[in-house]
Amino acid sequence: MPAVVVGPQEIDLEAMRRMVDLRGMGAVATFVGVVRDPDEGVEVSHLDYEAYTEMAVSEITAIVGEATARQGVGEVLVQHRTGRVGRGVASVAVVASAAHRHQALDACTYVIDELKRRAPIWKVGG
Amino acid sequence: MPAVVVGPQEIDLEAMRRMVDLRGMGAVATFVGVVRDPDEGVEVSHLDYEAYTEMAVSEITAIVGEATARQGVGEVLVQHRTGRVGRGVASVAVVASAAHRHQALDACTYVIDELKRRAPIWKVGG
Amino acid sequence: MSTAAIRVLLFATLRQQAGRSTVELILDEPASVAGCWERLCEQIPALASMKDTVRPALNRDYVPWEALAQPGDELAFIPPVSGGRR
Amino acid sequence: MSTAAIRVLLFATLRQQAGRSTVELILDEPASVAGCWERLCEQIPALASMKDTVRPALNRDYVPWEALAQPGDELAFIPPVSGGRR
Repeated sequence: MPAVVVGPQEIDLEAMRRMVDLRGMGAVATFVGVVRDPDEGVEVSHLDYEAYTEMAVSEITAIVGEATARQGVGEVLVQHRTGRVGRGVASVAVVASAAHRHQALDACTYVIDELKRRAPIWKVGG
Repeated sequence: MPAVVVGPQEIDLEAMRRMVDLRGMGAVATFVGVVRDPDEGVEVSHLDYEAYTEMAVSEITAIVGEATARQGVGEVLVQHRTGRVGRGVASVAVVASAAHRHQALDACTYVIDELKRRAPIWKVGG
Repeated sequence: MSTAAIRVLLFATLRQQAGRSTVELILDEPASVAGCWERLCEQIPALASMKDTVRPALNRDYVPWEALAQPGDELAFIPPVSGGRR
Repeated sequence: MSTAAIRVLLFATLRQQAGRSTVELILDEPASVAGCWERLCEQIPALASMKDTVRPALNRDYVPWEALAQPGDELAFIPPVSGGRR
């Protein structure tokens, strides 16, 4: 599995975490975005995600490169789903390893923030 | 399994995450501390953790209460191992759910920072 | 070069407005991304009002509106991404 | 009340210095946590140098050194916790 995946397949967080090389690392931070229900009081059964897949992979790969260039950060893996995702199910996951805890948590925050800002992926109405 | 566990049993992160109620939540952040090898160039085969178990549970429970009182935060689960933990193996885990991503990541950071500052748990020499 | 085309990809709200996901623009010569947008809106007037909300991407990289598109390039106008609350 | 005892728990470096994990202090009357520490160091002089590094905890809560310990209380002096780099 490559470090960045954008596509319809389900997210297997355990498998992502097993992929991360822990040599010299003391911390692993993980972020998972799930389809929220209820959202602001409105019932949600699912969301549909559309992506400009090739550009999303390329943009997220650039973001991962920025994150792993930071001090202490080891590896960063990202997966974002496309298509229909049911309520309470993971639509996006970030796993980041680092020597120390704030490095891992900050890398995770950086990647999900930049992904939400730059990756061409949309929630689309049914 | 209670929200806070301090003891020798292995950490099953998947099980912890399955326990978290996701209703109304859009984000789950996880932090795992692992026994680092090498650590500053020194080979480490394992670490031994000693805890004042009853007080550690009580202090971490208070920290979890502080975190879940924050806006948007849903549930927080924490486990810290005692006894021998091998290199690359998780010694501590925090799982935090929240409505939005920064709420989950900030809760996770708050809990692990306060735990490291206040929980009576020590690395002890062989 | 009269048959040289630029492929324009439409996503999300743009795709829904246009009712299609790709448009071919025939260029006689290299044109700015802004010029391509105008040509696109001539073909699909429903998109015209959306210019201020989109960011151009040429060959899968964000570019400024002044960037030059060449025949054979892949062009997209990226609607606001999911972003959402932090 | 002459048999009323306070249980002092020793962990990590304190336990290793003392060579034991609990000590009973017999109190004639309530005593400050600081007073208990002095009594503890009379029994185990090797601990005396560590006062500045420990934080007292009475019945599993951090307390100031002035807090009063009662017979039956559980007292601990918490050595620096794992903390470590952020």
